[in-house]
Amino acid sequence: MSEFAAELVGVSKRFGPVLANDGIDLAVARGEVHAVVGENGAGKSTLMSILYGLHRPDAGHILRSGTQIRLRSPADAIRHGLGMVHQRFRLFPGLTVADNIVIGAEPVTGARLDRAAAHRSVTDLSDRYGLRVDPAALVGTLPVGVRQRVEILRALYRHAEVLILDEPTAVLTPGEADRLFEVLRTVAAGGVAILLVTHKLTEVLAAGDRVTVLRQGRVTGRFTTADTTADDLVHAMVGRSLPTPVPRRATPDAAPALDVRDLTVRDADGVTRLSSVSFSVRPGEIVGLAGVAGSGQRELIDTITGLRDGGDRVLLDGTPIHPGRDPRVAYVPEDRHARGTAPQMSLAENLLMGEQRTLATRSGLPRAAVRERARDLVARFSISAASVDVPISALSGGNAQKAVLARELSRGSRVIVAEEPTQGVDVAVRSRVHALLIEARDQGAAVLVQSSELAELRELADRVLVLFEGRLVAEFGGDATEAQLGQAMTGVSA
Amino acid sequence: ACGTGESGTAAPEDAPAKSVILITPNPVGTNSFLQLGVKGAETAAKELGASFKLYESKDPTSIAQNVDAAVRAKPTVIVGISFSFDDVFTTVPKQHPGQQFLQVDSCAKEQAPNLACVSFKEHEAAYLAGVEAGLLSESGQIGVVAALDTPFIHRWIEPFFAGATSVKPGVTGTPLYVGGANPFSDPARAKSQAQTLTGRGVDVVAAAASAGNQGVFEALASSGGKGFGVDVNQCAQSPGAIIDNVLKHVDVATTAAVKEIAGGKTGGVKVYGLAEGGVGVNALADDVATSGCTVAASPEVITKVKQVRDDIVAGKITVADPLQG
Amino acid sequence: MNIVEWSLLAGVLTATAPVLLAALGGLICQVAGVFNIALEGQLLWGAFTAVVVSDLTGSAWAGVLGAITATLLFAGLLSVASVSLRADPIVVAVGLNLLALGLTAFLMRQIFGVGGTYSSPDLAGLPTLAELGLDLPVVGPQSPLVPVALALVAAAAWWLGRTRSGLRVRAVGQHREAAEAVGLRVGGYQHGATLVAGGLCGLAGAQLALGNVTLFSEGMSAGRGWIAVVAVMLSGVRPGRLLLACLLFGVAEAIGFRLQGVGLPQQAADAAPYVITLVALVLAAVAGRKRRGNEGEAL
Amino acid sequence: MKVLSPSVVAVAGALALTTLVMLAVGVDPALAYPALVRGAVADGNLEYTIAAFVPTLGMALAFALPLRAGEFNLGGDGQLAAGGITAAAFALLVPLPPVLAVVVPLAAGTLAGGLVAALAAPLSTRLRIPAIVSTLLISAPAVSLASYLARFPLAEQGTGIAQTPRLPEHAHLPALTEAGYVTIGLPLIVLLTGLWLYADSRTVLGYEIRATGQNREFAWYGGVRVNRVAAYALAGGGGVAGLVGGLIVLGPPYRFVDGALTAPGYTFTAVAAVLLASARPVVVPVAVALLTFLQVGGQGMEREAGVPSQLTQIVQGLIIVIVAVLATVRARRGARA
Ligand SMILES: Nc1ncnc2c1ncn2[C@@H]1O[C@H](COP(=O)(O)OP(=O)(O)OP(=O)(O)O)[C@@H](O)[C@H]1O
Ligand SMILES: Nc1ncnc2c1ncn2[C@@H]1O[C@H](COP(=O)(O)OP(=O)(O)OP(=O)(O)O)[C@@H](O)[C@H]1O
Ligand SMILES: [Mg+2]
Ligand SMILES: [Mg+2]
Repeated sequence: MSEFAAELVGVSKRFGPVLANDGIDLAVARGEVHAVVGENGAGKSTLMSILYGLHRPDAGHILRSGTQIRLRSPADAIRHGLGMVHQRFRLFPGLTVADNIVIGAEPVTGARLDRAAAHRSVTDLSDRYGLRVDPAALVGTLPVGVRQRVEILRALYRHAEVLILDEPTAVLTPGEADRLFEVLRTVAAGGVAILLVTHKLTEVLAAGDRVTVLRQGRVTGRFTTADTTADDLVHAMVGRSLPTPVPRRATPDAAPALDVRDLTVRDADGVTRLSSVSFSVRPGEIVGLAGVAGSGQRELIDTITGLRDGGDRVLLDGTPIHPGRDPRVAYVPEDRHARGTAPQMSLAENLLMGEQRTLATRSGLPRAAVRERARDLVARFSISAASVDVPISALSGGNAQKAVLARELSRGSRVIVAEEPTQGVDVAVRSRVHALLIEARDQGAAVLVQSSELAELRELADRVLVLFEGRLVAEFGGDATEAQLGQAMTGVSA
Repeated sequence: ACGTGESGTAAPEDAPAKSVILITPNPVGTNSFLQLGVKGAETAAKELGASFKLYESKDPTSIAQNVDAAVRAKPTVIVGISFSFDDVFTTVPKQHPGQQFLQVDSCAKEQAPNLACVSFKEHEAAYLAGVEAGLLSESGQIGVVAALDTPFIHRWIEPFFAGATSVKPGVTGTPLYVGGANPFSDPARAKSQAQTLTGRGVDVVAAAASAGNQGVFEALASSGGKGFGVDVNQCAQSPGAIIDNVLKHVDVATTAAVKEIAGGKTGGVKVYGLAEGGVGVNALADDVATSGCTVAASPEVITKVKQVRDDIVAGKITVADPLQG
Repeated sequence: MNIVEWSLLAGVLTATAPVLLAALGGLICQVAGVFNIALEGQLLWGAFTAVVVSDLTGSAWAGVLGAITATLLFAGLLSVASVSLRADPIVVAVGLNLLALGLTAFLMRQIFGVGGTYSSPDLAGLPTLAELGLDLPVVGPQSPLVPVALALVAAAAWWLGRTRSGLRVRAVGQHREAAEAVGLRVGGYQHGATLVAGGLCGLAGAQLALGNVTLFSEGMSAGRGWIAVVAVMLSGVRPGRLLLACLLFGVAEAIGFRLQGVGLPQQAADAAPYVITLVALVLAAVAGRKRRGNEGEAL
Repeated sequence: MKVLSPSVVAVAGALALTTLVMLAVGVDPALAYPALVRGAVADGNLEYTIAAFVPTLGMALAFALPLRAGEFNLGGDGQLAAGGITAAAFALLVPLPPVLAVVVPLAAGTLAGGLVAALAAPLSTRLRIPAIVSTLLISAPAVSLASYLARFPLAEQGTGIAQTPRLPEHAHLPALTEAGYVTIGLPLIVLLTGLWLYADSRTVLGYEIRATGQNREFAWYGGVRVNRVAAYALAGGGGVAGLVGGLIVLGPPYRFVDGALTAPGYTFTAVAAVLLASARPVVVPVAVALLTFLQVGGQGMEREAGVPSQLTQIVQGLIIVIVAVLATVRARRGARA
């Protein structure tokens, strides 16, 4: 019997012109946390999907405990003891947490579901791993962090012996991520083999035992974390080292470009989501916005961008913002699938949104001009895409994110609001995105960045504001430690 | 509609000397009136040794298209059934003076010399049925279940009620219309309508709901009420529950008219009323005893009906035509 | 004049039963993520096959079974085309509705040699509950399929909410990829739902042709399948609400008939079920909006 | 030729099945097919095919335009009837000079159809009642209302059918052919289709409609007034339906005949055509032409070859199913290529 719980041998997979996986060998041992890193589009998700039976490889095969297996569907993979936590959640919004976890292996008495037993199992599991969930809650009503827990609990419930996690921390707060890694260590200690795909190299080094680096569908490095540095990994991933962040500038004295005065927001149920929030952002500075999910970031940003009413309390260069999206504010939304793009529309048409009226002539919206503008942005922001006419859903996540940034930053707006600007993008794109935001700042834009990644705020922001339960509870300089920020975020007064 | 298509199977090259084309305003389907028209024209064709073709239309445009196609085929006579041909037959016959046309059940306003018409006084027959209903209703409440509220259908409603009142003043009459998505073929809805009537104490219901009639009869059978059929003898459809039928001998009239035209007659209007025997009720027929209609068991009613018929024919009674009103 | 009387209840139950059965089939498909608008055609096909089998065997129950089987097979066309071959179920259903209309009328002539309406003393209709020894004067003479329809609604609610396969069907309909990812055979459940809907439409057809009346006439489904589709859309895929929606339609229709009797034009009666449903829907939505406020303003 | 071959397969498959059905019921395909073609295009029948093509294409626009914004307009019948009866009322009751006698009723019909459809917009945007439900529910009462008006206040006296009197000469649509069935409605609808195709792909409004349909939140985020755009799209669709109603009424037989607008089933033929075209606007007129050809040709087949009308329905049903299946096969192949 092999020491490896699962092995991918010579796996190749082609999507049309794209060779997503090119003869990849990868083995993961029992009890090991094995990280897989690589640029956006390097082929990580494809490889994991092959191991989970979602795609069939064009070449190569899969061994499970040394025996070759054939996976025609996830059902086969589950039968072989594989479990997967998907990059994009695969949860049923209309079902309860317990139903979401047990589905596919439900406890039954006769034909009837044994809901009590299901709740018990879920409670047991969640106690054992410290992943707190309410078994009776509807998944559709839960914040993303909790949904992630549900995904993980599902895999654990199925007693997966090989557990695949595709970017599980992209939507988690640092505390939640730490918690997850503890769980993974516990699970691995029980003999489970864990494959972890992530873009966060600190996580890799902290939580992984070994690392495999992919680049353009091939393996370009294998490391043991104990004797590796982040720079080694970056080099293997992008073939070069990344530039160090631009040094921070002093806060300028100019009049604020964005001024929020005593803003209070109530939701439809009359619950106060923001109370008396006041702050301002000057031209030439980046202000970070921190806070655990649901602290009022959504309401604040929707109000600033004009998408939510109550805008008379928000001033841009001294005048209230226009309701229904103010064109003077560039806005990079967090959810690029639901809000930032129309997946089935072409890249060019996605890049057009917001500029359609300025580009229009008397005879309409000339296609040539739309394409021309798109090609220009693709070149300027180095977006890699087959053409500007492909649907944007055919772009990798990182490139889609760059496209959204390109669209928003190219407007030359005075104020830029960016939510989670680097979520799910690789280190190279991340540094490119940061450079773009800093460049905008240096050209005099007032930038507000909301991020759940504290390291990102520390790298980028000149000042950091912390939201807690709808109130601004603290303000730090750019040199605040993660501990200080974390305390403020959880309501421990600074 | 069983006879859809050709009945003469002669090879195309030695086409029969005579031919008949009948155009309907709607698909024949469940419509007993159209079925009778088809039967009449087919019979005439058979007796003349002519070929017969049926063109079914589905809307005004396809009526015109079918008339055009028929004109191109140059048959002995082109037959159109119903009011729906009023517009087309106002113009087309004038453009083709050599072609003979026949309109059944209506007549185009400015009648061309090559257009013959036959029409019916169905209100006279409905009046007779009303007389029977008035005599036989015990509750003094009668009703009609009709497919749709169109003016034409009122020829079966007001005269029916008028006939009843003439023999039993104070009789109340209620019409209900099937309506809905398929008014001419919704027996379930027609049955509900009839049940609505019987639930209120109505004990005699005339059915004018096309394919829905059977539903009306079922409702009557289960409530102990009695009904009237329409166009043809429907008494056998629900033995014991049907008093009589408002007959309209479209087939006979059509056969006669087609044969006359084939024999060289052109133009003219022929109106079939009680006097001409083109409309009637089974009670008037010699074979009433074997008709299956319950009126056969009430000789006094038959006597009265015959007397009223004679009065109408003699002009002593004038039945108001709702269409002229 | 008395508009509301006891016979109203009887009328409503009779009129509602076929719509309810077909709508229940539509609901199950909806739950499984197949938008089924072929109910009209399947209802008609069910009515036709019920009459054919009943006429051949002289047994109404054989007719019911025949209709269920035959309509299940007919639904297989939808199932294969839209689930296996992934064709747009809406387009396929449009074709199937047309096919059912043509095929029933055509076969009617072939089998019975008549067009229009077929009824015959040989044709056995369903007995009434009273004839089966269950005398409930309040509900009038109803076929046994009426309580069956009501029981099936309850059964569907139980099945969807309480059983393993019910849970899985709901999961499949909510999120196809997620269902695949947890190892569910999505196609299998969708085939199953489509076929069950076929069986229910067969039952609906049998009730229409052997319960409500005892005959077949061309196009006798007369839009009931479409009303069932609307009921499914109004139900929010909840069986209880589906029942309410169907009853609302039935009551509105019955009241419309009665209003005709007091002199309202036929067109008003035709419009009544739709207007009443729309008004009910608007009132419910306004009430819901008051309760929830305008939270989901984005979408 | 990779793109062509599946449509060739679709036609071939449909033909094969149809032939089988014909043989099964004893119809000679060698007579039936030529009759089908003749019935649609030869012997002057082309005029009637065009006469059916015009309203069907119009109704296809009425469905496709809101569909691009993500709204299902299933209330075409109601909008059609409302437009028709309004146009008839204006033509009958308002004395107008020659050109205006055509233009005003058409404009009024367009407005009426648009209003009926626009009723669904606030229900959808404010009360979250999906347009697919509300348009359907509104349609039936609209048809009933038109029918009521034709039966009572606007009815022609002394005739058997519920219909309005013949419209005055001035209000007749200028005909392009002798029989008068092809009217200026043809260029009008073709022009509208062209405008729609142009607007859809080359104008700001078209872009915003598509963005709204593809991802409403994205469009909203981008500053598009999505509710307004959706309402315009619905109203626009309804307006075209109303216009079609007006065109039918102002064409032969120059009156509103109760049921004559909805009986031919333009609305559902159009829905089928648009769905067959599966989100490719330029294919819509082609799909409409195909279905119209089959329907009108089917009548010719019925007349000449004695193919019963039920068989025509069977054949059409089969063809729609086959084309739908092959369309996805092609789409999937296209995605893979
Ligand atoms: N279903 C698909 N069809 C076509 N191309 C695909 C498909 N899935 C992935 N690809 C392409 O294959 C390549 C690898 O994609 P994959 O999702 O595996 O990348 P990844 O490493 O997971 O990237 P990321 O870090 O952004 O998640 C990309 O170029 C992507 O566009
Ligand atoms: N060429 C393509 N054609 C069709 N689908 C594609 C193509 N490329 C990618 N996809 C699909 O889109 C997804 C995007 O690829 P990728 O994994 O790189 O983005 P992502 O990282 O999943 O995005 P995110 O991180 O925001 O979830 C792929 O997983 C695949 O399902
Ligand atoms: Mg990925
Ligand atoms: Mg990613």
